[in-house]
Amino acid sequence: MDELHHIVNDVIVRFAGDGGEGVITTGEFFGLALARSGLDIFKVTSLPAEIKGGPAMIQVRVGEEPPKSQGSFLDILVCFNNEVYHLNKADLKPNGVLIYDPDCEIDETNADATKIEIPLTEIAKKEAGGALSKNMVALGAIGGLLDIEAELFEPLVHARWGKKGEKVIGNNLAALRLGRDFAQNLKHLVPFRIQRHPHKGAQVIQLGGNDAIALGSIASGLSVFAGYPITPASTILEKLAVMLPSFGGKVMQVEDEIAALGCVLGASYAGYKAATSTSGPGVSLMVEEIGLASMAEIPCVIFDAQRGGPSTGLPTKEEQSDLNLAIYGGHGDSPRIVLAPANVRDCFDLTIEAFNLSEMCQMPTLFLTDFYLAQAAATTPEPDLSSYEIINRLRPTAEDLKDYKRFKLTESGVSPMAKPYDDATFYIATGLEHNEIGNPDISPAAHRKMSDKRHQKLQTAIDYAEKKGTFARQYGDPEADIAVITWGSTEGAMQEAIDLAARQDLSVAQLHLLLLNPLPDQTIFEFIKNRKRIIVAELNYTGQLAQRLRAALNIQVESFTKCTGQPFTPYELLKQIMFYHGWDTGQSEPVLSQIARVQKQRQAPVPAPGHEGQDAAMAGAVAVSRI
Amino acid sequence: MDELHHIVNDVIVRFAGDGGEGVITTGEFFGLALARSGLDIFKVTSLPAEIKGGPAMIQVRVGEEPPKSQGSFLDILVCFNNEVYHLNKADLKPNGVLIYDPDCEIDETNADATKIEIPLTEIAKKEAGGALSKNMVALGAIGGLLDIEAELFEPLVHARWGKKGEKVIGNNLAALRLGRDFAQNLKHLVPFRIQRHPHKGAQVIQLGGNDAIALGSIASGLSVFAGYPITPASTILEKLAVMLPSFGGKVMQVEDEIAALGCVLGASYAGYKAATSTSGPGVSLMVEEIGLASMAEIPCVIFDAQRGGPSTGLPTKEEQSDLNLAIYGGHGDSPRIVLAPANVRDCFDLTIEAFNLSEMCQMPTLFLTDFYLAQAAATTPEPDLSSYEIINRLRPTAEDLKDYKRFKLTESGVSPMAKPYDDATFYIATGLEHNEIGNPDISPAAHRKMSDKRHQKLQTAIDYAEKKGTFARQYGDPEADIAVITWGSTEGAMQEAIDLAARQDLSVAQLHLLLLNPLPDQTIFEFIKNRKRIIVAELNYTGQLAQRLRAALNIQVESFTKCTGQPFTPYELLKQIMFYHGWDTGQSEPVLSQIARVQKQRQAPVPAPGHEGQDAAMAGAVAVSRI
Amino acid sequence: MPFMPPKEYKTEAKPIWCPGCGDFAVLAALYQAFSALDIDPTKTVIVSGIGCSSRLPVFVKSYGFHTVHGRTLPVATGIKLANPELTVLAMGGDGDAFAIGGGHIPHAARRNVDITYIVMDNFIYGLTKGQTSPTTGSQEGTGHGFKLTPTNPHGQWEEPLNPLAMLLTYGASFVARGYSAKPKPLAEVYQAAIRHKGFSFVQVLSPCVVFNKTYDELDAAIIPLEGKHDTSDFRAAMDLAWDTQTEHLGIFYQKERPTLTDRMAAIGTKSNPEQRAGDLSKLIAKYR
Amino acid sequence: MPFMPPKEYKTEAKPIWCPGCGDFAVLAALYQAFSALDIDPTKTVIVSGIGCSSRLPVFVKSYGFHTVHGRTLPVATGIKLANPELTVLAMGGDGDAFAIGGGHIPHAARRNVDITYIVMDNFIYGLTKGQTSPTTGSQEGTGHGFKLTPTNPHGQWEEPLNPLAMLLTYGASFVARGYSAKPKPLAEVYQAAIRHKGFSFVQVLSPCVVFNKTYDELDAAIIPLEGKHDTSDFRAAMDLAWDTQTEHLGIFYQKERPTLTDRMAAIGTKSNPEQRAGDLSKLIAKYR
Ligand SMILES: Cc1ncc(C[n+]2csc(CCOP(=O)(O)OP(=O)(O)O)c2C)c(N)n1
Ligand SMILES: Cc1ncc(C[n+]2csc(CCOP(=O)(O)OP(=O)(O)O)c2C)c(N)n1
Ligand code: SF4
Ligand code: SF4
Ligand SMILES: [Mg+2]
Ligand SMILES: [Mg+2]
Repeated sequence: MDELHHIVNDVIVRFAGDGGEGVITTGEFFGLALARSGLDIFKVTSLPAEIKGGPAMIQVRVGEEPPKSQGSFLDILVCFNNEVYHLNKADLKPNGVLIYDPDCEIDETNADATKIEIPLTEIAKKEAGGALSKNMVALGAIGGLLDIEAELFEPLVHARWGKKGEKVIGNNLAALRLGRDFAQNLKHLVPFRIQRHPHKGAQVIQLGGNDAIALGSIASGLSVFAGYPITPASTILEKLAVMLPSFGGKVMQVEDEIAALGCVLGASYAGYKAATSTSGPGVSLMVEEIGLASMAEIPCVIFDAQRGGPSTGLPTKEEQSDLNLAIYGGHGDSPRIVLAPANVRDCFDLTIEAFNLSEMCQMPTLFLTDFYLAQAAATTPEPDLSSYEIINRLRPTAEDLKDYKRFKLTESGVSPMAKPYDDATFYIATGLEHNEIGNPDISPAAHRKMSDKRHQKLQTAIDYAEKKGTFARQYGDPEADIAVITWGSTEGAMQEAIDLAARQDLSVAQLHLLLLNPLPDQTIFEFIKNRKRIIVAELNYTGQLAQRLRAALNIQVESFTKCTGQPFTPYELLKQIMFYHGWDTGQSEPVLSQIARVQKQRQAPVPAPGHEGQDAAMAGAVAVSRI
Repeated sequence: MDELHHIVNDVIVRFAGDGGEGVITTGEFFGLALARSGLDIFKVTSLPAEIKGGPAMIQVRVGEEPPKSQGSFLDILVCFNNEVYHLNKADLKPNGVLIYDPDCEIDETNADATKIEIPLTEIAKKEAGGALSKNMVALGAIGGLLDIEAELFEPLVHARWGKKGEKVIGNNLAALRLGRDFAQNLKHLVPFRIQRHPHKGAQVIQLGGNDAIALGSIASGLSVFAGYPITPASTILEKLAVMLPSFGGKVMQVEDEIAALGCVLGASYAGYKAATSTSGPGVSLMVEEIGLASMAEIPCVIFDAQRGGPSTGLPTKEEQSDLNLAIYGGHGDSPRIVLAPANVRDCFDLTIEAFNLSEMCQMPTLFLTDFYLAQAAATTPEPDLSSYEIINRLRPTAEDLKDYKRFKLTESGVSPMAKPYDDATFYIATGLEHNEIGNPDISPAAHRKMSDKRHQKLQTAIDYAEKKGTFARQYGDPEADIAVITWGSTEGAMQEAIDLAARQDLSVAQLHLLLLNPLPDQTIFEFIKNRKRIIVAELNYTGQLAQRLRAALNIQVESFTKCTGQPFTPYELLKQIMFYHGWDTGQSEPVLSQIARVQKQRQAPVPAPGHEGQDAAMAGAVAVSRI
Repeated sequence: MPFMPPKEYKTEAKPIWCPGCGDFAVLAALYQAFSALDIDPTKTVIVSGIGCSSRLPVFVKSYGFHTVHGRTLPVATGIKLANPELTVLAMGGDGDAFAIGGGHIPHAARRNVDITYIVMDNFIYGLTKGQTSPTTGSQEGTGHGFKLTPTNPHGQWEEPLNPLAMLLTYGASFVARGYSAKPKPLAEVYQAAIRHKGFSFVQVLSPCVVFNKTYDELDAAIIPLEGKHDTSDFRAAMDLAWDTQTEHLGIFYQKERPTLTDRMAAIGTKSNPEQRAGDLSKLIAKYR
Repeated sequence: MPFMPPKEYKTEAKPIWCPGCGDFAVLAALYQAFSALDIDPTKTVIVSGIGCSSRLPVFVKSYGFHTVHGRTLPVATGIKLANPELTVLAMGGDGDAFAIGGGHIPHAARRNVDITYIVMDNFIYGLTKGQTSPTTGSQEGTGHGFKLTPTNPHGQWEEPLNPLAMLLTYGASFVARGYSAKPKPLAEVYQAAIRHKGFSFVQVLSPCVVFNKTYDELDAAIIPLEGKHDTSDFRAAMDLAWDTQTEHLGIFYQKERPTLTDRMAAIGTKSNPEQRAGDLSKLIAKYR
């Protein structure tokens, strides 16, 4: 490694090109190579509107510690063509490194950047079998520029194109080499190298959020999965369709989301763990059956990969705006569990808890992942499967079966659930109010007692969560006057913002909630004690978690939201923290809609292009419309 | 009129019998006769589970002033058979009047009551053409006992059975007369007579809640109504099916609730006022399309006749538990208007406002009526149709059409909506995020600006409501330390409770909200200023309005709920008021579910049979299951 | 379980149906069929939607799931998918089936999921008090029991659907019709339907005596198929279904083809052998 | 509006479809038909659901409503109900129509609501990237473009539906098929469909070149009906629909019968004459 360069530990690289140019593969290989060499990576991608072609990008953040988010600005931007250059140029740090095909007309946005021109297309066409190899030329070049061993990339080519024959492999290997060769003479221009070190102790894997959910479901003992395709949830269904059958499970694409949850409820009634995946529009359609599950006390897990709403909304954009629907979606009072993962690892671990809580409380569980997590991938230690507790529903004992009461009133609210075929009894499950046997009973006493029973199970869930201690996480300065509460994939960006703020001696405490209904109230009351300001930061318009905290806990909190289809960047959260500490950060006046005003809600301004405007530019790059 | 008797001004009479015994007709005629004689009445009915037979009851409250609710205990109970006697006996005042067929085995529950035995069946069978006339014998008898003129009843017989021929009329008239004759000798036993006075100035009509909604819709200019049957909403659809065609409107029963709202959105897109009616399960199914209406800015009115939930729940029981669904039902942030009538008159007046707000704000409006209102009927002054303001949606001007932008950004958030065929332009409505033209646009700026636009319209609604001043009503002592907030059909019972409390010098202020989303925040802030306690009383388990007030306004309020499928009685609300004033009313410990505990919520105990237990007994009488 | 005579399948719950309702006979015939087939209540599930007819599972000794309006088939499919050993029946009314639930039928049929779907067709909505159903007769005389209903007080504007023709078109592998007034053949049709491997559909004409009394009309229209018809002849079955003047009773069509269970079982062999062991650790290791 | 040549019906919005997608031809043929019929964009509404195909209204000068997945027909019905003067088209993909939207089709057809429903059938879910649709071919060889999809990676277990047989069974009064590779006859079928008074259904074979490229297969299977077939013969139309080896192109069936609009108009005369005046005060006075 070249001793003349800074060694850095946190690098953000974005590859931008057309869908047809194979740019995603470049980024995937780049990430995979560095991950296998022992670094942690965090990867986000953005696909175009068009099925073929159209601007796409992949961004890889690399570090010795697992990156907490996608970051704010780019250290390196690699542009395959002029169109994507203009869509992405504003996101590069002023003194960042810009690598580009001569097609790009570089302008003064990047006046202070290190500019490295590499004839990607020309090299590919002339010497590597055609333009298709352009992406490997770029990969070779960046490898050369950063002194990353060629041996890390070559096996990836063999693995990917092994079945396509010698010629394809040859072309791609040639492209890799030629890119590298070309870059050799320019590598002195790049002022840093990535910190590298031998492999960590634990075996590391690289997972996408939806992979993690699929694997976590299998680990939980999932038996039946029924679903209907929808962006960004489809790959959960698709991965399980490939994998689950070999574990004895069944996966079926059905005619719509109503049928999907119907199948799931049937399978669960039959005594088998069952789940479905969808996005907001699908959850909206499932609302009646969620109420049935709540009333008839049938466990089930619904994975909701949230996207921008309302309605068809922004199918390929980030938003955390299905919380209201998850908690309140249903006529009548129909209790359910709501969980939200913050990162790819949670997508595995918390999926197991989703099944646990659902089985334990015999209640529907909604699992709110989101577009960001669905398309992100990250390194994480290989899970030790023996370390997970797997909870199964309560079944009747021989004693219970003597005078079996499916809906027996108990202290925890949970009663034994018989399994058809295996348990030699029978009972009726119904969406009507019922007595302990299960027969319809709409008397005042029955309704009151059964309502109590159903809601009592929420306390059972809280007890479990508080005991386990893994359903809320704290960060930052525990003594800080200013406290923020987050949920979902916002956690990491906020943690980074807190770290950045700490460097300026601005202290903030963070409480991150993974269990959103019922709320772990003791933890929250403990956390908010003696704070001067409590702010809930989230990605939706009306401040849904802020509202929920007020509603359920009768407490007062402030709301800070962003609703542009983009995730928070650490940088904009830092600005907000500075603002709370009394700094003038030039924040534009928040738009005051009625609800916003009443809530004293603060909204992140629409980002303007420029160096603070990563979002605007990403938006360009990711103006896609898969729905 | 007999001078030996007290003249009373507020009498509650219940007729209990089997569905097949025509008991409902007895009550209807009784109410109608007194209404036509110039009194105000309030009527509730309860039908049996079985289509034929099974215990039914009708309760008529009569007074010089419009009764505010069904009341707490009965002054007179008329029992047609032994089964219904036992179901209803506990609701009679200790010193009330019990009128019964000899079939009834009267027990000591009614030891202190005035007991009047009348051989209803025998008279009918022997002298009035058969048992079918029993109900008219009862009517004649009560007329005789209370000195109500026979001439008030006879026209009703002619009107009802006029087409059935002489014989039927003859039998029924005979039954009326025979009942009256039999009662003549016993009338001294009834210690009171009903205050009677000449007809009031304004013409009075007697309306059911669902009639009023149907008529209000016609008054609003409804053009297309599509629905799917469901208790207790079906009669809205059915009444409109009869009436609307003659006003040039179209009514269609469609294949399900999703199709119903789909049709409504289509009709409204086409430029015509459109609405649907359903109950909780139907609203649950409509959630996705409600989001579409919110996103594509399409006016529509959804009447939700709430019933006990969750799921199929308690189809023939009272509950106010669809508020969460109405406000929050939908993925993403999808603003909508939510209104709730308190009484039959509101069902007319507020229906007009439902259309007004929906058209004005180009937004879906949910109108939360309930089982209680759906089956209740009451007298009300005939509405002066010319006094209502009817608002139609904003249409593009010739100027607008030159460069037509369907979703033009404006200060109020409202933009002109073109009408196909009539407006010589075209545009696309879509559930995708869009630009001002309507074309799909999922850029950050578009999403932010359009979200602002959609939410800004809520402020427009608030401005209208605050200006009009009819969307919230106050009652009781404006200076009271203790304040209650109510919604829906709970208003009247609370007003009565406040009047009762005032007699004991216990003062309470009441704010009743008709507009539940957006909240008329200034009115609420003004009302809660300087109170010691603010309690939200409502008929659901989790305190949905209490939660909403906290959530949206960042204020702290207490919650008092009842969730037994029964309405509040003035008496139990009085007890609660006494409790708030520090009296020990022997309230049983409220059950503390997690949510209840965290909310410091107080629940009305399950009523026990006995004189405080009107509900338990009514429950018996009304254990029905139409779904 | 020891052999149970028909009446032992009765539960304590008393049917809420009106005296004379066709559904009583539908239920009695089911007890008969269950007894004849020696159905084990602990290994059987009856799924229903919402309606007078959908109350049926409450009155039968067996596992039961009284779901929500129109979702009978998805739930029944999920049960069979989870445990193919279970005997699964789905039951409901004409509204539950062909109005709100109509979107699920084609898919249950083409999947050939091995359940028995019994639709109690009374050409009306009973439970909600007499509104129009998708099989209510039309003014033009198609279907049964034309009447002005509370939701069509001035006239009907829809042609009734033809359930049997629909089910045949969707690919149902067993299609039959019964009549509540003929309980013996009805019980026999049930037996054949439950025995059939694959999706079996039985339309039972089961009059609502309160809102659409069609006994006379039906009595005049029925003709039992008995032996006269080749149940493997799809085209002939279609012709019988389109003979809307006559209500043919019996099995219209029956054909064995792979069921959903069969096909799902078959794919086990197609999955990646190294995954077949079901070793999750190995699968996870692929993500290294 | 003055006469508009086909290309004037084009909007500025550029189709997001992949090069070669069948939907381009479907769109072009629609421009042709609109022009030929002198369609007035200000008096026409195109309703669609969600899918690649459902983006179509964005590209046509006319009123348009891009609704949610599967709700095309209810919305289109509502529009026609509200204003029978409007020309109403409904369009969508095979998933939008026969999966999530399948429950609405029987009712639109039996109601004979006067709209034109065009389903762009590519035997796959395009927009969500290649999952199985209700018309995806089966292993056994029924239907077109059998393939292992992302959601059926090990095998298909459902027989594809037969859209034309279904629509005929439901009582659609106009049933036809077109093919995107034959744009001229397609435009003619459109014209006939739009002109038809009543519910007209057109299945357009419109291949997805990315996820289910079926051009070759279809080219080999098509036979135009041209003149050889009596479109008033229901049974013959059924037989053609059941000939699953061949993709007959053209009008299968056409029959005039009262439309929803006709029947609704007729009841005006049946309502109570004293109400007919539409005098609300009089109506309210009845509640005295
Ligand atoms: C989502 C929903 N919509 C409507 C209803 C009201 N509802 C209950 S049963 C029923 C129809 C009953 O007709 P059918 O299925 O033919 O059964 P029947 O009573 O005639 O046996 C309706 C509309 C409901 N329970 N849920
Ligand atoms: C309620 C709902 N479920 C799922 C989706 C996702 N989705 C969008 S289009 C589509 C299917 C597209 O297939 P098709 O209708 O055949 O149209 P094509 O793209 O093939 O033209 C699906 C499942 C959605 N938008 N809404
Ligand atoms: S209403 Fe009709 S279908 Fe329902 S129980 Fe009575 S007779 Fe049977
Ligand atoms: S994915 Fe298929 S259906 Fe969609 S635009 Fe591309 S070719 Fe057409
Ligand atoms: Mg029926
Ligand atoms: Mg398709």
